[in-house]
Amino acid sequence: MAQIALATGFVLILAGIYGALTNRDILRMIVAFTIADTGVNVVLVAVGFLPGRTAPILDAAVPVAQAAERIIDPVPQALVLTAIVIGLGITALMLAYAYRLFRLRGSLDISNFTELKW
Amino acid sequence: MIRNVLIAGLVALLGVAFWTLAAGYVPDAELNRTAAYYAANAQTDVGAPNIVTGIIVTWRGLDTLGEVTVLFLTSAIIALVLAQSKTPPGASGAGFLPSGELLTTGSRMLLPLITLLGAYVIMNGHLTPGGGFQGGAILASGVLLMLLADPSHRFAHSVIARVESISGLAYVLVGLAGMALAGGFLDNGILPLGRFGAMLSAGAIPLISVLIGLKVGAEFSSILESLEETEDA
Amino acid sequence: MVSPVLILAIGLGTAFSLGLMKPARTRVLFGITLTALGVMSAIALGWTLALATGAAQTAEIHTAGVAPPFAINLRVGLPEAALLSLITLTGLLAALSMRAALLRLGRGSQAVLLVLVMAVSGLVMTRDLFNLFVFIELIAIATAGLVLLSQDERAIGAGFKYLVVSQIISILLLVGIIFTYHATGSLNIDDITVAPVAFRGASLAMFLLLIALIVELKPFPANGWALDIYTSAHPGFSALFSAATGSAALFVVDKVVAPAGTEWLPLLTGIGLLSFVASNIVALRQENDRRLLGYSSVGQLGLILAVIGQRDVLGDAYLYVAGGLILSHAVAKAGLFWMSSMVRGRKLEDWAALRTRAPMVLAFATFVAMLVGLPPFPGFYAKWDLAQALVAAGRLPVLTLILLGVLIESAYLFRWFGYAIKREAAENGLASNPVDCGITFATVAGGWALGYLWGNGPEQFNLLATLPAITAVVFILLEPLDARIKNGLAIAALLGWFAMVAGDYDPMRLIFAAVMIPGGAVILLASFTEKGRRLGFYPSAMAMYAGLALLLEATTFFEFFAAWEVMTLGSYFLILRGRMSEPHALSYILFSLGGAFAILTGFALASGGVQPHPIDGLQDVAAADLAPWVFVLLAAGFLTKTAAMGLHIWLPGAHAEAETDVSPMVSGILLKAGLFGLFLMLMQLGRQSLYGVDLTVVLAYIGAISAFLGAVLAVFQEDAKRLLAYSSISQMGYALFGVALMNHLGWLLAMMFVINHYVYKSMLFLAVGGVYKRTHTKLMYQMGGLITLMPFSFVSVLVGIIAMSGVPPLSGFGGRWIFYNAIMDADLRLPLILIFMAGPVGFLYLFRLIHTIFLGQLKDPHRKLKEAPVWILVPQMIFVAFLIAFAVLPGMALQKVDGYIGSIFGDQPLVWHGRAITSEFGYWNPVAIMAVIVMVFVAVFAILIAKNHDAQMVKQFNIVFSAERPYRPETTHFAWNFFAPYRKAMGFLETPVVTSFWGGVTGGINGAGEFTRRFYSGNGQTYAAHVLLFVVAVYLIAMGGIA
Amino acid sequence: MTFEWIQIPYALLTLFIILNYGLLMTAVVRKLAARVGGRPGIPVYQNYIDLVKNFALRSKISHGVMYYLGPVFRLTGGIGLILFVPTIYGSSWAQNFAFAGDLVLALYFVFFGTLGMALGAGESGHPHSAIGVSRGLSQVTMAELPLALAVYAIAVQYQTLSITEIVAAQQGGLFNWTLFTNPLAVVAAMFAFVGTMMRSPFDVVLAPQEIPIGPPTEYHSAYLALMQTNRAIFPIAKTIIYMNLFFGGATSWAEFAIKAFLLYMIPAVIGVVHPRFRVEQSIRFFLKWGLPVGVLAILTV
Amino acid sequence: MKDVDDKFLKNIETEFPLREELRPRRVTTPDGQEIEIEPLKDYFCEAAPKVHPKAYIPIVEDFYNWARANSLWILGFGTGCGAIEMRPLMTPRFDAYRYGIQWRPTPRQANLLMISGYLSVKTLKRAIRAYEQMQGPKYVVGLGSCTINGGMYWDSYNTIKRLDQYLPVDLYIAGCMPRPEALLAGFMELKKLIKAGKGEGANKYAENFATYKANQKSVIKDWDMPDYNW
Repeated sequence: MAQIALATGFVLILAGIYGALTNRDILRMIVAFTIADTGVNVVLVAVGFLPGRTAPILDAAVPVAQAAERIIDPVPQALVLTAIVIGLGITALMLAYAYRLFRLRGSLDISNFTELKW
Repeated sequence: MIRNVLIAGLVALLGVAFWTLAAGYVPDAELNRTAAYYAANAQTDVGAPNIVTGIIVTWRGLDTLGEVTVLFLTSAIIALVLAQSKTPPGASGAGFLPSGELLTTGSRMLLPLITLLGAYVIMNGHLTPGGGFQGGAILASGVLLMLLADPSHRFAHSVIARVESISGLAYVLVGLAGMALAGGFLDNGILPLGRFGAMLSAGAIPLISVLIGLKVGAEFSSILESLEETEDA
Repeated sequence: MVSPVLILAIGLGTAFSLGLMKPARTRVLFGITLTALGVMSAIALGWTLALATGAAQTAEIHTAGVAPPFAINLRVGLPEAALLSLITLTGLLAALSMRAALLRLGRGSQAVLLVLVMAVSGLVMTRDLFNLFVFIELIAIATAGLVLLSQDERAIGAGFKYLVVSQIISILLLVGIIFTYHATGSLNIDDITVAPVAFRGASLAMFLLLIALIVELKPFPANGWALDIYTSAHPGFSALFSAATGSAALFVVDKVVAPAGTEWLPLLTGIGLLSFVASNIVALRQENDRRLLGYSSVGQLGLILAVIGQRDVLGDAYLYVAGGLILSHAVAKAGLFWMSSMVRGRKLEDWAALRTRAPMVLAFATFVAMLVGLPPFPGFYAKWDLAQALVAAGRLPVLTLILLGVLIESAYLFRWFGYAIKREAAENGLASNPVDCGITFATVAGGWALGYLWGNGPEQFNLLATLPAITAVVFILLEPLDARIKNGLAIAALLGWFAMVAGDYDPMRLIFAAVMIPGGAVILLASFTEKGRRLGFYPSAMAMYAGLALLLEATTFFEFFAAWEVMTLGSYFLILRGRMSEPHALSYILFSLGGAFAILTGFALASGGVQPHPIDGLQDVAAADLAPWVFVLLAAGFLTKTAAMGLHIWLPGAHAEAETDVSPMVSGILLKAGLFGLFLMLMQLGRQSLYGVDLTVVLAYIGAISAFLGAVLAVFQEDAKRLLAYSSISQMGYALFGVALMNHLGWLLAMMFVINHYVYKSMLFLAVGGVYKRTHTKLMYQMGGLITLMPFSFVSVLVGIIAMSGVPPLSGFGGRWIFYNAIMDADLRLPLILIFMAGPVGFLYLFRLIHTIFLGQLKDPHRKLKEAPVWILVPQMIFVAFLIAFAVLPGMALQKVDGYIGSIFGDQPLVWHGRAITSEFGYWNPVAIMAVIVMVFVAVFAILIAKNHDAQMVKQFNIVFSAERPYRPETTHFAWNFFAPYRKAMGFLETPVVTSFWGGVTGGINGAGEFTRRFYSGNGQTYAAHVLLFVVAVYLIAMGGIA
Repeated sequence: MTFEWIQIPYALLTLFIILNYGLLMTAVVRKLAARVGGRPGIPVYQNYIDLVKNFALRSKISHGVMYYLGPVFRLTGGIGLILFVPTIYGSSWAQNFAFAGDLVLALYFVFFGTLGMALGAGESGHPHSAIGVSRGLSQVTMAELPLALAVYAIAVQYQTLSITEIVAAQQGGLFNWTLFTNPLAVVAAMFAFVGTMMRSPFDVVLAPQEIPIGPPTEYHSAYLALMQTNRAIFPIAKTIIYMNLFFGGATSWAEFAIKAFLLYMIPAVIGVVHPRFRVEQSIRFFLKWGLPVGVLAILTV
Repeated sequence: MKDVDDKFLKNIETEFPLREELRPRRVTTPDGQEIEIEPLKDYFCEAAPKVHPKAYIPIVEDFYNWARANSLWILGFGTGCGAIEMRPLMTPRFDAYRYGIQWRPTPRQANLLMISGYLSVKTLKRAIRAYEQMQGPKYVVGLGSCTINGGMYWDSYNTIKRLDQYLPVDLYIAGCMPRPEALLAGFMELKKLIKAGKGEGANKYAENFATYKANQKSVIKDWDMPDYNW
């Protein structure tokens, strides 16, 4: 189960990276990166998974005393939230950049923005 | 094409690394010591049934403050990025097709519900799945709906900015208060932990959740708005 | 003491609260921002001070009221506090530097800046892996935002490229973090260190973590994105990006590598070295100033990464070394970026505009010296300790690569400095204003303060606390005074120092001291000619003299090396002052640094890491296996200074193009430093052989070849000062040969050369310089017939060449006499041939010098020339008097030295009775020689006067010209290519083998740079692919090594 | 050896003898050459007449101080060389001022006159002088090299730099001469001897028609007279050195006269049968032949 | 036949302007100042020749004259066909060396100027310069008829007829051309003159310098040198 989730996550990451590196369109690159981000998030969550356990919320189903035996690892869950938000922030930022770049050159092809080199 | 093949090769090599990771992965049978500590001390330390929220808001509160800052930064920077392209107020939106009746009416109906849901998610973050981020995002989706429904509508920038600033500042102050009154920066113990599982419990978590929610909502709104206000959006 | 977490809180709180202000009140907003940064700096500085003085203990800050590893915790120890100070101060100054852009873009940009500073500070303090990630992302986003402050539209593209790469980094980082967490069950760095590794993917997780952090450090070649940012971003921000972010990222790597374990260190070393060397090579071909700084930045980060890779051997010195390098880099780089905001043009040549403001040149020089790691800056001390540790640990290849990188770096930095000093300064090329100047000088002051602090380190020799160095610094402050006043002070300072120390020296040291210190004062007399303020001359000259003074005072390896570097640096600035000296000064400093690095390595080898190591301790290694290698390295260094053939190509240009009073200093005095070093070395190490070859024999051969080829090359020069410069090579060859003979008389010969060469070469350079002052040319064939117009100069050249060619009765003959006696003992036969050849060849060029300048036909434009300025003549006449006195009474200087050398070799081949000297083989009575020659001369002269007293004085054109009339002086003066037949017969010796060799080396390196920089195609996607390639490549290498 | 006042008249006497010997001998050599050519040749006293005539010239010019001093340097160089070298071995009075310095002094003092002459010639402003100097200096650098090597070789051989001691070591029979004890060194030295005697094939320095006698082309009257005096003295002085170093020295004036004459005849004989080398040719010649012999000499000592 | 063509004398200044390189000019010094250069004044000595008295004691002068007579150093000036007759003097058959006669390559060291053959106007200038550059006492011997009266070139527009109008000739050796024997006889004659103290041509030249110069300049139109060539 965890392996499958992990594998899925990794495949998403790889696919995202491949997409980001082969698509010259900036918007496509951004989309590819969101895919990769998603993959990362999947990996994060998958690592926190313990077989046969439940969400880390101490309610009626999970009494405090048995919490340690009943819940999955809450830390990756917390981390993934942060990761998602950060990914979101960066994606938004990239989009804004993409917009500015488009305004600048009338193009979204990343190979058109190579004035700075060597 | 060659380039793509090369990159595919690189990605494949990276995949090998990942494969090593995945293949060697054995799920833990037991909670590791950190998680175990959280599970054991959620009630006594933070008083929040939702351990994840407890981690987010308290134990790893600094991360969360950082997250909020990420959004703050993003919104500020997007405003900066798009600043030069911004059209004068009032002139924008002229080029849009008017949004449909369905959308206008639907948004009018949904908006209060969305707001309510957002508020709920925020307030119950320490009890049930949810929290400031989730709620804030929901609130912002309401704003998005409004923007979609009426592209030429202008929000009061200063209001959003104030909410953004005040909630952020308040968050920092709460953190500092933790240093002054309790165990350290961002300690939620500045307020009484209250009864475990109650609405107003878990110390400052609900307060921080609210601040986060407001902050996140405001930031998202601000981002959306900035994006929307570009001249040909 | 307030909690350091307030730095974060203030930064963040202020950033948030800026939104509450009215956006229109820009100045108030900016004021608030500055205040916040100021308070943050104050807190950081307060902690640094408290921790450094021991008033406070390392602060462990727990958040959420829970002890780690369960909640995020922060730590502020001395390194953290120092970095925090660096970061916040850089932030403050950067804010000032970017004030225009920040005011224009309003509160949002200021908030971003605050957040950036806050995040970088947080990165330094936090001990939590995931928190690291958060701060890194904050930095990434804030960076992407601040890049926009630039007016340069290309910055947007650069920002996007940066974001793309950040995405990849964050992916790797997150995967790494989560698996590390999985493996260790903790996110706390300190906790991970103690926890066992749980499964076999853990090292891979650690790899991903580390590699992501390393990519943050912009390693070569995965750094195109960073370079684009450096090129296009606002320089104020670039400073922050390089100094603060870069340093913090390094610190993070350092933090993380502790739990990762020492097996990762070689990887860091490798990446760091590759990055350092390659970036510097690429930078060689760079013409945009900011991009150059960018390459330099990534190079420096690589260097420090490599140093982090050495933490296992550095031990206690680790912080001192890494800190010294980081701070040097940060301060200098930030300063340079801030200066670049004042320079209008973006070409390196445009920095010539700095020249219009002298303090700016000082700033530039300070920063360049800091970057290269020259004294008195922290990088210098760090480099020394690093070398010691590396050699002690047997990591010579690492040291070699580091030094190679530094050398290449200094190549482009000093080339750039040369541009600034020598190139055409554009009209209005400098947008200087009080604020930017203030920022720059605050940075400069910081640099010097750090230099002092580092010098004050434990068991350290503080260069800035020595009297000579202080004097040199004082002369910087005296710059506004008139040159004549400064000159008087300088002479007084030199003489005063000599009076202070002379009593403590043994005779040999005393001779060197006399040549270097009062000798320098005599040459300085010539400087009274210069009017105005002569900016830059006195600090440079006094730095050189300070170096020389300290060299003589040095008792430990480090003191010696420090003095050596100070001397080199001072003389470089001096040489650079010459009119056409830019390329020559560059090759001078490069060769000197190369030589200095050889010395550094040699010392490190000899000391085996024990510090401080007395110079006398060198003899303890004389019997060790590594002694020959120490010998080779030290000799290489010293030979570079004496410009032995092969390492000489810097000398002719440097000496020839220097100013009139500088040439004698660098030729007459500075070259002796190399001899001094050789003496010290041979005294301690004695004969050494490597693979069965006696190294002193090799030295003797080098000396002989230098003596001969130097002379031959001098014969073919048309430029008078170049001729003298080649002659110096030849003369130093003689001295080297003498030293290498390793017998009493050989050394005495060398000492004789020390004195003689100083006197006659200084005299000749001054004379030629005086002529140059009047004729404005150094090309001999353009002069001629100046004898009647410049009789005093002529006399000094005449006496100089008689002395130099060894013709009795002047003092050069003494040298030859000792030489013959010395070689009688030696087994070296073959190199003698070259030495024998060199003598008459020397006569050739000397005659040419005097003939083509002073004799022959006077040229029209020179008909009304005046004698050289009197202050140039005064030292010459002193030298003439000395030469004659020394010729008659050589014992006054040599007898004591002879005794002293005798005490070293345990023999006494010379017997001094009365005025005569007797050796085992021959005898020499200088007084008698002088008397006989003078008597005969006077008698013959009397006869001639009796007969020819009524000779008709005729003009230069009254010559027999095959019954024709000479046409014009130019065509009647046989001067150009004077020794044409000699060239026909021996011209093959002139083939520039050495020059082509070094030309090939530099050409090769430059070509590599040109080729390599094509990697940086400018395409963000390619850059991302580079990152991926880098990661995969390192992965393959590392997994091979670690798994 | 120390100085006593009596040495001054002794030295002057030696000088006088050598001067006359030189003047006569050069004339005799010229006369011999003329006789070989079937001419009566100059009178043997012709050199004296020329000397007197040149001293007796009424008008003279001067190009400047160095021009004026050039011949003084030149003659001082010649006389000094005589005075620094012991002439007759074992003689109580023909030792001159040899106590002032040893072989090294003699070797380097040779350049004194050369330098002065070159400077004087230089100031005459005549390009031919400069060309002559250029040629002369170029040639002498290589010509002197075998001598330097040979001198080193015999100094090592005899373990002394004192000329007197070197001569002493050669006493007691023909086969004690360096010529036989160290023939390589002598051959090398003779290259230098021939090369520096300003005779064909090494006289392109003077080249009377091309660059009218080279360096001294502007000299006349008493200047020339001084230089003529030197030309009488200097070759003898040089011959004395060679004689002392390689050919057993002279124990009496007669031996001196014979040996000096024979030595002097060597370049003269070589000169009459050889055409002139160009400078670069003679440099190559010495490199090719003189230098290897010299190297062999110092390697085999 | 007059050597001087009056027509030419009139416009010497315009017809034969001073050579470019001898004209006064302004030169910039290295310091940037302009200075005036007058080549004739700056390059050459302007002094006139002096009359040198004989030695104070007559017997010394006689001794000197004897030495001078027995040490005749020739500057051969091969201006015409007569020069060919000089060569045999070096051969075994005639061998002038035995009389103390030598050839010197430079006027500075010679004291006997042999004008061997006719002089054209152009060579006269060189002959004058060579003569003036010799140091006194110095002697001039005219060789062959051409130097006496122009000989076979008596009516040439371009040949000097009487050498002693331009230089103080001590002795003419007549003949066209004179044989080497005649030359030797001439030398013997010259020796006698010198020994008798009559070889004072240099002083004569100095005393009558103005006359000689006027004569010389009247035929040599392009006088591009100082009046006396030291």
